[in-house]
Amino acid sequence: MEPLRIYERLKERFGERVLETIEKKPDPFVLVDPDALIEICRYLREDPELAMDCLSNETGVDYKDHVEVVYHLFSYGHRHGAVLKIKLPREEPRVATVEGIWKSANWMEREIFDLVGVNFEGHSDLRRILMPEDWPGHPLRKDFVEPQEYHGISTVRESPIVRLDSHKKKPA
Amino acid sequence: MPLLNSLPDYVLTTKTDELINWMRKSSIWYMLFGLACCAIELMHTGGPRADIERFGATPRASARQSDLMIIAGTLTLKMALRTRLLYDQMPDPKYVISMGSCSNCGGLFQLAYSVCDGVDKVIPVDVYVPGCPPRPEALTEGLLKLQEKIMTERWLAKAPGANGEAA
Amino acid sequence: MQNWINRLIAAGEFGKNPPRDLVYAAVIFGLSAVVFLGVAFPFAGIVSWVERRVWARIQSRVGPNRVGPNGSLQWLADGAKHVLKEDIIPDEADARLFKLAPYLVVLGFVLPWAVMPFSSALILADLNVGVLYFTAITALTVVGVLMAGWASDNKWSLIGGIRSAAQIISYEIPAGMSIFPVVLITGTLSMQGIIRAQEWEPYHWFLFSNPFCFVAAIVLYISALAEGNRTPFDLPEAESELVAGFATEYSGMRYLLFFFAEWGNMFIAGGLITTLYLGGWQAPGLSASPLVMNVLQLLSFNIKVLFLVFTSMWVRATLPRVRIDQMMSLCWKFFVPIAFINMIGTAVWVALWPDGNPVAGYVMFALGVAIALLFIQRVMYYLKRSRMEMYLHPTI
Amino acid sequence: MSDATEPTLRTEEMTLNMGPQHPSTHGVLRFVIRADGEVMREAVPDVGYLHRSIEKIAEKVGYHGFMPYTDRVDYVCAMFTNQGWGMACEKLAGIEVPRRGEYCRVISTEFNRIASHLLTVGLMGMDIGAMTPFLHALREREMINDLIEELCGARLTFNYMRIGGVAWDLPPGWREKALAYLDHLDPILEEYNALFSYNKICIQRLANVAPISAEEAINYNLVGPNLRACGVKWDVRKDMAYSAYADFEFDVPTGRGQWGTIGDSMDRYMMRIYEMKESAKILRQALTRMPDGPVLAKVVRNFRPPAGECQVRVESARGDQGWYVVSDGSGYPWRVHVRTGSFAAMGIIQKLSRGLMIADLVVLIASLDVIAPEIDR
Repeated sequence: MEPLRIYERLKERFGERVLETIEKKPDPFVLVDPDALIEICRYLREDPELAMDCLSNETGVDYKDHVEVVYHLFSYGHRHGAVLKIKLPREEPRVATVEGIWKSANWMEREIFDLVGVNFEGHSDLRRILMPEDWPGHPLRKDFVEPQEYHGISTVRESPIVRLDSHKKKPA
Repeated sequence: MPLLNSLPDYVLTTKTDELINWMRKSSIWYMLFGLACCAIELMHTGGPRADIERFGATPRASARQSDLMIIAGTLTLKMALRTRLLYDQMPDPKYVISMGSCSNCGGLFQLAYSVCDGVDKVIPVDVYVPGCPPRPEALTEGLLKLQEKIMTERWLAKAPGANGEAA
Repeated sequence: MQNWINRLIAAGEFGKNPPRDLVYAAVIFGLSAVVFLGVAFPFAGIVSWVERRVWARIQSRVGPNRVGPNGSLQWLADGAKHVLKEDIIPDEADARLFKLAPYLVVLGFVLPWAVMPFSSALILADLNVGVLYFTAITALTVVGVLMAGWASDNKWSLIGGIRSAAQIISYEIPAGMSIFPVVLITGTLSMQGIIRAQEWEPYHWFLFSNPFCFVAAIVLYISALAEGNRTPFDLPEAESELVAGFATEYSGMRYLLFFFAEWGNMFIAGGLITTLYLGGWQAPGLSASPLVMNVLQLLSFNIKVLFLVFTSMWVRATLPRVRIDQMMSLCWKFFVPIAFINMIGTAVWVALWPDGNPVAGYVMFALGVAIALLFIQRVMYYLKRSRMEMYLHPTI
Repeated sequence: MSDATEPTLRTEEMTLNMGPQHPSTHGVLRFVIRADGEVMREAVPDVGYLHRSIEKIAEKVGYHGFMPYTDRVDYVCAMFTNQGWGMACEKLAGIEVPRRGEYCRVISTEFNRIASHLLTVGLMGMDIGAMTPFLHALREREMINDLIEELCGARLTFNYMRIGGVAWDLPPGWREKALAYLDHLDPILEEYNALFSYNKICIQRLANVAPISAEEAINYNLVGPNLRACGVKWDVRKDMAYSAYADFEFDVPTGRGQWGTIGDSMDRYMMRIYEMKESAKILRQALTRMPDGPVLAKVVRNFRPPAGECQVRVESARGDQGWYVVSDGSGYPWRVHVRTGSFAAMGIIQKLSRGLMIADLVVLIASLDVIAPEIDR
């Protein structure tokens, strides 16, 4: 089934709660209400004509004014896919986890929590995954500032050219 | 580190030093410590074509039995603390080869927020091998350079410049 | 040496003058130490070098070749380096046991040399319970290994130590059972006695004396591999699972002792199998001079032992490692019953033909040669094919 | 405090730390193992020791400049990450790659797939204690490295592809060398099987260890050889044919469980051997049917794709690799995310590890073929 056809079906079924379908090339996607996410995902997975049995990708994107979580779904049975998006506020973004529907969401949501800072409610094991536990901030936010020091290790390295120049200047 | 700096140099001490150094350089056991891309080239260096075991260097899994730590790859901040710990676990005398641009200075990943720019911020380095990643031949050359360096070490004889008045 | 000491005692030199006897005793101990250090450790070291070279050749590499001619002094450099290295005793370790463990392992490796029959004259002590002594002493290793694993206060070491204990104790049973057939045939436990009951021709070896002995020799060889922690049974020091097993926390001199004991044990196990089944030092009687004969015997013994050592290297370079449960089931479900059958079968055989069955020797020898030829044919097939491909290849 | 239901012999759980420096973790992974003797209760993976913030760097260096970084996403098979990034940018900007360029891509990636799988099967050998298969695999890899080095000048991090094609055409005489290598590969694989794959001990160690059912594999989003080993016939090259793969005939091998259950470690391991043979098949076809023409489409240096987003999927050696790129119309991508096979495979280890032995965990990691940079990026 074509992605646009799937989005139409969703619109028919969920009406208002499917916010809008954006038919931009190359990949069209559908924007849904975060509160209805679980219901829509469960429908996508369980409807025999859609049968999206695989959450192939889940990632977060920070757009300076809001944060989006993107779900790439795929069906091995019907060989079709769909892209779902939810918009969240930038301050304290929260959304329900889809871990109960697709197991693969577990680690991907941990990664989004770590790097983008989205809280997934109901997640079984929401810890930082890539960064150390004591790391400040969420690195993939656009306003993330790199700390100058981590456990006494400076994260800046002066250019060797600067050092060479200073050596040259000294005798003069 | 000179042991008997108060005594004058004798043939015996310098020759003993040479013997000790020769034994050390002939049997450099390196720790299996692949971090990133360079780890593959490190494997190839131990592999059939660049066989580093010709020089008596065999890989060891445990830090306690190794003389040489080859930092092969990008050192992230999360790993840097572990690296320090591993270095402390190695028995003296111990050497470090920094393999590849990432561990020399951060290399490509100087732009990154999570990478320690250069392993020399964490542990002392003896030989830097440039390249991204260095070829097995380059790492072999690095090992030979390290052997040269070991041969210049003084254990019993006076270290150059370590006479009484030097300060 | 034993004769010399016996002569000293017989001449009444001992016991007369206590202070002088102490000196004598010290000299004897010193001599034994020199013999052990001068024989056992170089043997272990050279075996380690040979192993690295053979291994490298099988893996199409070169192996250590810079230290001495063809790298043959590599073991000396390794040894000296370790002696001069820092000796770390971890804070949390049980220091006394930690220090004691390597010595026990070395004891288990050095003491069997006392009954190692290199030739008809070259044996330190031809005990009348030589074989029993041998098996008893080599089991000391397990105490050392277990101690090392426990005292290191490292969980990987602990698992290594426990695995080793379970493994060595289990495989002691089939190994011990596989010694019995020979003892049943000869009726002696003395190493020299067992060798003297065989002759230099292969078909007079105990290996081919009856079918049960043939199987027993194979069981003994595999059990020896397991007791020496060799691949495919190198679980206690499984590098990819347990870092370095029971020796993980050891550094410097103490690690060196484990290191040499491992390779020395290969030689010792080879020596036992050679003595029991491969005719020991028996050599063709080419000369009447005892000196020449002894040299020949020494050669004969060492060639056989080194062949067994080489085989174990070959096995090590070829086979992967088994899992602990598979190793245990192999021992208890297959080797122990087979070893018992061998023992009973040999007993029946001895009852039927008390002086041995001459025909069986020839038949078994022919069978052994046939098996060896089949194996060589298979090896040659792969050898030839891989050589040809390598040669034809344009980029190498 | 004796309870009637409590067993008389209580065993204590042991917490073991495996890694980040451990010979069999293939890079820097860490596992916290809760074990009861040799049997594991659970192994909890801890990753991130090689998190090099490649996704953030993409936002700083621009489209062309990011190509060398993609090599480092998966250094064992860097061609695929190159190709994934190239294809994502081409899809965003609607660039058509010349036919010969596509063939060059197929040839280089398939060689890289063989090299990667050789390393995987070799590491499996090393992890279960056989060093010789590993070193023989390295020997074969050296020859592929030579070929690829001649093609693009690097042994490991190639930076061969460009947005709109590949950087260089095949050098003269390369085709014959490549074909000669393929003739050399087939008997070597047979020898490798005889040495290691069909070894009784190897089969005993691998068969029936940690089988994964097809539903579970899809649910956990396993991809590539790991998914096919579970019996799911799915290959991006075949089912969503990209690049020039529609031109070639090849099979998609799936796990049949002839040594144990379907989807066990032996199936996953053998999948790599089968795929090497299939790759050789593709390579023979590609090398003989190579069309003429340019290899690189005209792409402006100041590459600015129109605003939009896309996901492309590439069948890498570690499975379906998804590149998700968001462009805002400027010269720098707004967001790049790469979904990799190893990341998904790591997620399933915690579940599979329950009840396995410690020695089996090593087999499991090796058979899932996880590579640290692909997990952490």
